Amino acid sequence: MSHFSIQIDHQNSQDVIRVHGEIDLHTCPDLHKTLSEQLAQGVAQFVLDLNQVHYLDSTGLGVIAHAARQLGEKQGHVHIITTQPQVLKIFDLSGLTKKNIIIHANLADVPA
Amino acid sequence: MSHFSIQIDHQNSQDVIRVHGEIDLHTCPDLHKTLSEQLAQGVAQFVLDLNQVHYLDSTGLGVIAHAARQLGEKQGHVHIITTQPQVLKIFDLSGLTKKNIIIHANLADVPA
Amino acid sequence: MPSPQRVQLSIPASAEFISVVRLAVSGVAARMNFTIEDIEDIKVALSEACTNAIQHAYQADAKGQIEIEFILHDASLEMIVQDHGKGFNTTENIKAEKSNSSPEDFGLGLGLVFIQSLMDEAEINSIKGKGTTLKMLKNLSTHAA
Amino acid sequence: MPSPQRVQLSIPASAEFISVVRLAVSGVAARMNFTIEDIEDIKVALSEACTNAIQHAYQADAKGQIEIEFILHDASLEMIVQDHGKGFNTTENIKAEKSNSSPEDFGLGLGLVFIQSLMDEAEINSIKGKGTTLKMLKNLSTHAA
Ligand SMILES: Nc1ncnc2c1ncn2[C@@H]1O[C@H](COP(=O)(O)OP(=O)(O)O)[C@@H](O)[C@H]1O
Ligand SMILES: Nc1ncnc2c1ncn2[C@@H]1O[C@H](COP(=O)(O)OP(=O)(O)O)[C@@H](O)[C@H]1O
Repeated sequence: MSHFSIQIDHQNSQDVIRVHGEIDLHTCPDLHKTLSEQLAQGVAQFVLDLNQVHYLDSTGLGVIAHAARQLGEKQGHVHIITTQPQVLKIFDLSGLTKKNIIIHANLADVPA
Repeated sequence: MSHFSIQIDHQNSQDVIRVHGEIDLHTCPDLHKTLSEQLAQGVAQFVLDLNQVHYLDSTGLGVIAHAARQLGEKQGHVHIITTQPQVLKIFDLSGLTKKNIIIHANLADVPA
Repeated sequence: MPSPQRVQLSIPASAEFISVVRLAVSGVAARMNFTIEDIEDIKVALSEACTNAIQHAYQADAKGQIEIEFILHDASLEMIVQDHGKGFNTTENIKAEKSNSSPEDFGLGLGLVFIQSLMDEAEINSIKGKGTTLKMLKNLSTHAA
Repeated sequence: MPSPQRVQLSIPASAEFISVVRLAVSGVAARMNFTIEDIEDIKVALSEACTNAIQHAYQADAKGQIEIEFILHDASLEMIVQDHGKGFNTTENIKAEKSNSSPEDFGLGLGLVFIQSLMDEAEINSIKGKGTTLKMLKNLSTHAA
């Protein structure tokens, strides 16, 4: 079975948070912990690579939206990198991308 | 979900039967049909590529053993190509490889 | 007319079993020849229903089971998710209830919205103190679609 | 001592549902941190048990359900497979019964052999006319092993 893991890579002079596996009620606390730690370190924006995430539902969205709200207080953005159809569809349905959550196909498209 | 399919390729001057998917009670009738057709055409040996088979149990073994028995009447062999641990273990447990069923890691190892 | 085939699943109301439910339903839906996109939609809707039962139905200390039933109709998959938890008033404004929620609750109130938009039919029945039953239906898209 | 968690699954006694059972148990076993090899063994043993219920328990025209229960112990996974079919005499020489089988039956009599060699414990109870219950246990291998 695919195990869930989160890894932080320093790339293009910023931290890229790479999630691997399915984000649901069981695994979203791990994502929450990672994002909270980054927030505590005072990062100005999040880069979240979800290309290896094949499943996302409202629980994972809740964690991402919560972090986005906190970043929003300092005009920060959450950049999501994914081309996964299921993940794109969920973000689309949620309407969250109207706020400070931006979806990109490639890491190169994320502003530094 | 992985779909089940069988494909016959002509390679190294013989027919190679390539199975893709899980061989169980539900899918083994398809394998039986293919092997019966080959037997009806009078082939002298079977080359069965199971490298894309990730699951095999006694139902699939039964079909292969049945065909091997018929080939055995004319001194023919069943050559199985696989490096899949689960498939190797099942053949090993069955004791069938003591008869005219031979396992190979590569197609190149099969005598023409 | 033969009655439709049924698959039943019962899991503890605990987050680690939602992935088991997704695996099972992906097998059922694949056998019915749903498209990959439809299978993904079905997995989300069913996960949302289980998530609600786990998060809202039971007290943290009294976890019960969640019963899931799949009814394989000729042209649709019916899914029924049932808990024996506290139930809720489905006619109340659910959003209003959300405003009192603790800041540590990340629920966006999207679960039922997703179920409604991803499924062809969804119906919720809840009795306070008895539990909640959610019925969902996903139609097999015809080849013309 | 909390009672162990249970997952229950009920499928029609029909070949296309065995893969659904394998998907479900692979999820349960992965959550228990069984090794990949153990998960494969569990899938085979459980499939053999379901195959027997489908092939031997029910008449072709009167297909019932197969009930599967997973009991998640701390150090082992218990699996119970139950059918309500014709049952059989487990003390009779099973091989002898095989000799009358039709040439179109490819059963090698390996199903129960595989179950016994892949599981740590296996126990079969069958009552003629009532059905068969197979209990299997797979231990979590300790890290020292
Ligand atoms: N099975 C259930 N048992 C009790 N209450 C429920 C159940 N399902 C939904 N609810 C109630 O309906 C509300 C809305 O659910 P939902 O749309 O999934 O959003 P969220 O879970 O994010 O709050 C929940 O907050 C809860 O009050
Ligand atoms: N659930 C069952 N209901 C009735 N008979 C069974 C059941 N399971 C096993 N049997 C009997 O036990 C025999 C041996 O089973 P098995 O070892 O799996 O080999 P095979 O299925 O290849 O015959 C079967 O042929 C059948 O007669």
